[in-house]
Amino acid sequence: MAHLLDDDPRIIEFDVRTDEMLVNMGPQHPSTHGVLRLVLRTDGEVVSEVEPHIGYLHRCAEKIGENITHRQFIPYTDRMDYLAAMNMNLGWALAVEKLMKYQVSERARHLRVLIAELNRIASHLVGMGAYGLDLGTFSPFLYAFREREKILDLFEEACGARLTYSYITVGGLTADLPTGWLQRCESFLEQFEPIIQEYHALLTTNAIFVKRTANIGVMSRELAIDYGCSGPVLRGSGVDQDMRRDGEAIYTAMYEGYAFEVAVMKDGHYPRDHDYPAVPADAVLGDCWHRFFVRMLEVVQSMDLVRQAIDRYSACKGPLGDPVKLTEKMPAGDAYLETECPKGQMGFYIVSDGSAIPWRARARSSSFSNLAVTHELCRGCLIADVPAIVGSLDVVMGEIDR
Amino acid sequence: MMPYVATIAAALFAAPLPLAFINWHSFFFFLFAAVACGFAVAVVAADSVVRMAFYLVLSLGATAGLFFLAGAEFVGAMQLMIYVGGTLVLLVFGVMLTAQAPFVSIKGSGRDSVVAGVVGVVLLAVLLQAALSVASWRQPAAGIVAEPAATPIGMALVGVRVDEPGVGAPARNVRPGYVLPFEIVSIHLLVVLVGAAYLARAKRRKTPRAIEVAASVEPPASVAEHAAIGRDRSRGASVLSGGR
Amino acid sequence: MADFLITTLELPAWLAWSITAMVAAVLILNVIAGGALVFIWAERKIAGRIQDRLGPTRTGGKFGWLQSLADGIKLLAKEDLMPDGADGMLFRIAPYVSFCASFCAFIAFPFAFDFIGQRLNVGVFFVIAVLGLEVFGVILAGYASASKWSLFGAMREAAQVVSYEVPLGMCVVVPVMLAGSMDLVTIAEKQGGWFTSWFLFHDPFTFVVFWIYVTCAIASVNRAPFDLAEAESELVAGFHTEYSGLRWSYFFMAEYGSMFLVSALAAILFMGGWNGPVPVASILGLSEGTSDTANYFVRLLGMINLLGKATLGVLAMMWIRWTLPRLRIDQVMATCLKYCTPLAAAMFLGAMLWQIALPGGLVPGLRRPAAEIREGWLPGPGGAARSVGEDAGTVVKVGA
Amino acid sequence: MRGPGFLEQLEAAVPGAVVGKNLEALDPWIEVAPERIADVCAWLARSSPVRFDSLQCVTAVDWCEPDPKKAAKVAWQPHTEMVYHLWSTPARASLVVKAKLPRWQADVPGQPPEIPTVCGVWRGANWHEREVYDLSGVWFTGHPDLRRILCPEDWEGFPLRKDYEMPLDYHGIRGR
Repeated sequence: MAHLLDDDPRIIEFDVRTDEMLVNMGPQHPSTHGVLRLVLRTDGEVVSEVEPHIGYLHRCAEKIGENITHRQFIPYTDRMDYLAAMNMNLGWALAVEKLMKYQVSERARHLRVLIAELNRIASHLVGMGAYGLDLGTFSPFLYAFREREKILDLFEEACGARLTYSYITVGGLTADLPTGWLQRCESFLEQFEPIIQEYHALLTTNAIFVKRTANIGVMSRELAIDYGCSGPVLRGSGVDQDMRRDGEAIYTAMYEGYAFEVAVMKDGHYPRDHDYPAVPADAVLGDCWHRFFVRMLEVVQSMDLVRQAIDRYSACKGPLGDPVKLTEKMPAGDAYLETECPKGQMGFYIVSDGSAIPWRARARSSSFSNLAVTHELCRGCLIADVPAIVGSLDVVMGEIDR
Repeated sequence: MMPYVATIAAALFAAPLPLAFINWHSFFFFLFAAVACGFAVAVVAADSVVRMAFYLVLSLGATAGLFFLAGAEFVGAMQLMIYVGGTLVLLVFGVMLTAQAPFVSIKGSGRDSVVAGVVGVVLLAVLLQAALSVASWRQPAAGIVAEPAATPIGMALVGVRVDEPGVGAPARNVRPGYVLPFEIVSIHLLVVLVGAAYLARAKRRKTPRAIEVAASVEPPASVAEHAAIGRDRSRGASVLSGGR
Repeated sequence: MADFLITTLELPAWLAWSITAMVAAVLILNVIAGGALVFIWAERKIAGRIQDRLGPTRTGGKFGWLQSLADGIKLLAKEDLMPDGADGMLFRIAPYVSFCASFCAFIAFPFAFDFIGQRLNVGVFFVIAVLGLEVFGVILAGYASASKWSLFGAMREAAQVVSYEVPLGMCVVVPVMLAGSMDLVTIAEKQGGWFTSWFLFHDPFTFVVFWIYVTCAIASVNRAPFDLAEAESELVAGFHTEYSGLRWSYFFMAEYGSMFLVSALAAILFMGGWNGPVPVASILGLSEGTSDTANYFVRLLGMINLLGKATLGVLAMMWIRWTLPRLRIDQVMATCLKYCTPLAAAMFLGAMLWQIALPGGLVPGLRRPAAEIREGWLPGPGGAARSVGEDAGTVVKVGA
Repeated sequence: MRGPGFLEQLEAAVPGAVVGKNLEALDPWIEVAPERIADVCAWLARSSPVRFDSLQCVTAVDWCEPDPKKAAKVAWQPHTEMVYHLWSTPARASLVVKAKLPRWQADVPGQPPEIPTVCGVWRGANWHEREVYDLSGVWFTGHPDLRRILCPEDWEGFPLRKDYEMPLDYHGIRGR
């Protein structure tokens, strides 16, 4: 197939033309992540054009945001990226605190880092499991969910919910951690460490997995930046950008004193790559394999952050401090803040006219921009590659359609 | 119902062949013959192309049954593998690819069927006459070779005829095996394959449509020109944004 | 059995023969049906164990024995719907074609020395030929369901199975060459005694051919990682998207039937059929021909042995299915054309050269003297070639 | 704010485009004349010393008070405000560009206001602008494929506008 696309990958024209078929993949297709419809123009097995159709899960949360107060909007942010609801709450809370110039207590800050990173691990586990499902292997999905259940149990003890928590809110958190929670969290981390090698053996170094993902859906740096992609999708193309380090002052202040390296390939190798499987020979920077590998590295990175957060959280003795009043007035003006969510940079833009109800609540979704690249990546690939590429982008429809 | 019929048919023939039992054997002979001819007629009569192909599969399958019945297991298996398993799979494959709307049902006009009928009858008459004229076929079935073996055929293919011992030393048979015809046929098939591959190769060249589609995605140089394109675009574009 | 009916019950001969045939057919049908039932349950249990969960535990007792029954009832109860655009006749007949093809192969299949439907001299060739017919059911199903996705599935399946028959045929030729005959019973008999006499360990080339055979068998039976036809992540469910209820179960049965067939074939061709790793029968002193019951008992032992190996093969296929992801269609084709076929050809050449150099095989000691020629195909002093295969062991000395 | 002479260089490169700025706000922003937005963005993305190579978010804020009582007390005139959030990957800096648009084109209700598209500058803007058109009703001239992205293709009205009335039914489904 390669010789056909040698000079210009964009032009795919066979003289022997079976008729071009317009094929629908989704919205009820088992492989896509939720209700996403891809209209493929295929010529035999080769896909010449992909057009994603979204909007099936559109609830217009932004319109609702203009009729309720800032703290009442928190449950709506849970339902945007329902796999990483804590990070969504954190993003909205920080945006409102930036507008109010509100400073949370030291204890709340460390607890927020602890919970957000734990939720990142859970989200990446789902991403990894679902990606295995897209490529046809069922078992990793169950291994991933077995570990994620343990994290959800921890969250359930902390805030009572397993998926849509509304735990982190404007001005701090709704409640402090129960006693013994930290020990249970540490024991989870201990037994989770060796299991990561299991995932690598199951997927990352699996010859068939490498054959299905290496050098497929290659996205160059410029394309990723031009489309506004972010998170593991951007870092998979070698762009060294992580909002926890390069973001706004109020967000990076949260990660003050935490030592972590951004999981991106710098001049040929990943940070601390001695104890991870080597990059396979035919994997090109920016392909599906690298995006997947960056997520696996971020799981380990988040585990270190959680350990550091546990130590700092138990060290500081101050009160947790309770969140702002429900009808606390927001100063007039606008504020935009992007936080590093597992899927990418999730931005919240609030315009306030001085009352407790925002005049305009805008949510910029990372998966929205990540998905926009699909038609560039899927041009000229095979039908079996489309779920592989869309799976590697790890999109969540709740966040895209809002 | 169908699987039970097939299993009984297959198993009945599977029971060891008693020599003495003529009418049981001929019962099966008539069954297979009827299936073969019946579906052959069905191939001609069917209108949907894919059904034609399927009836062909059944009729050739029945012919394979006839070979097994006659004790020629090797040829029967060969028929199953080459004809039914190979040629007809490609035939159905080809039919499936082209069986889009225009070709699905091919109905000849009245005149064609008349001509075809005449030619068919003439051919049938010639065949019958030739078959009946062969002396050794006329007496009733003398009996089936008790232990049909594939090995003589195999050895013959390699060039050593073991079934008819020639004159001269036992170790050297004078009757030539089938090596030469076998090689000729394989070379012939090779040439046919290469030809087919050459014809079906994908000739790749740039056509205007592809270039125009690619160009319009490039950001246009000046903003003004860009504005002109957008202004007159119709509001409701087609499902797949091909309306560029 | 037929003679028993004729002599004791004085039934007319043709009735006796048809009853015998009926019994044979029902026996073979039940082997597949029984096998499918066991494998459905085994697949769920193994998948469970591999995925760190229990698998069915409630239906019928602690180990979920009746899970297959529950599935069967569910399938029977499901409504047999047919898409309106579908081609009625073909849609209905496709599952039966697929099932008959995978079932017919069991006619020529020996479960023990004499437990065989019809002893064909071209046993292996017949089985390979019939295995190729199963693809018809799938193609017709794909076409008749009148949906783009099943058409894709059918085309992929046809391309894959037809192209994998080539290396499969080549791998099967090597044991046939070692045994000198295509008759499955002879092939199995040649591997009597300890496991060292298995063709698997006959020479290094055959060992490699065994693994190529396993790959091609998995591909030609459409099990993961080659299960392109029903790749649920891309093609929803491939060719049997539109099927439900009993029709769907026929496809399911056909798949398990051919899976069992292919692994049983591997057992016979490479792993000595009913001659176990340890020659239990001869150890217990029950050699052939001493008495009827001894004969029967030896063959029963042999059958259990063969069924055990075949089940091991099927379990291995299930194990592979639940661990490996799926290959893409062009990678599947590439493995077939670029790797399996040339490798199989090279190993075939190697095995043949080995055969000439060391006819006794890797462990010469345990086998009969090397100088004999198998089968009396070169005419001995007394006229035409003697019958082949009946008395498996007879051998004609060269120039005797 | 973004290096010493940044604003001066911008005004020199695109004369008359910048009509307002507020560098002391939480997110310092500059206001640009709507018809020059594409030129400003092209300069910012391609030839500015701090290269804003990534468009993070495009938003349309509908400044309009539907009920008359409050409308009287409000300080601003009804208008639609376009807000572009840019991000510079090399300099890791952000910038906000705003533009004021009339609520309706030539004040004819139902005719969405027009602003040149920035798809030529960043291809990522394609979907963002489609969403703003779909929800807030702003027509981006020169957009290669301006269709609704979140709402169904034949949906009437622009949901995020303050004076938007939810339709009573849509293809037989009761709206309210």
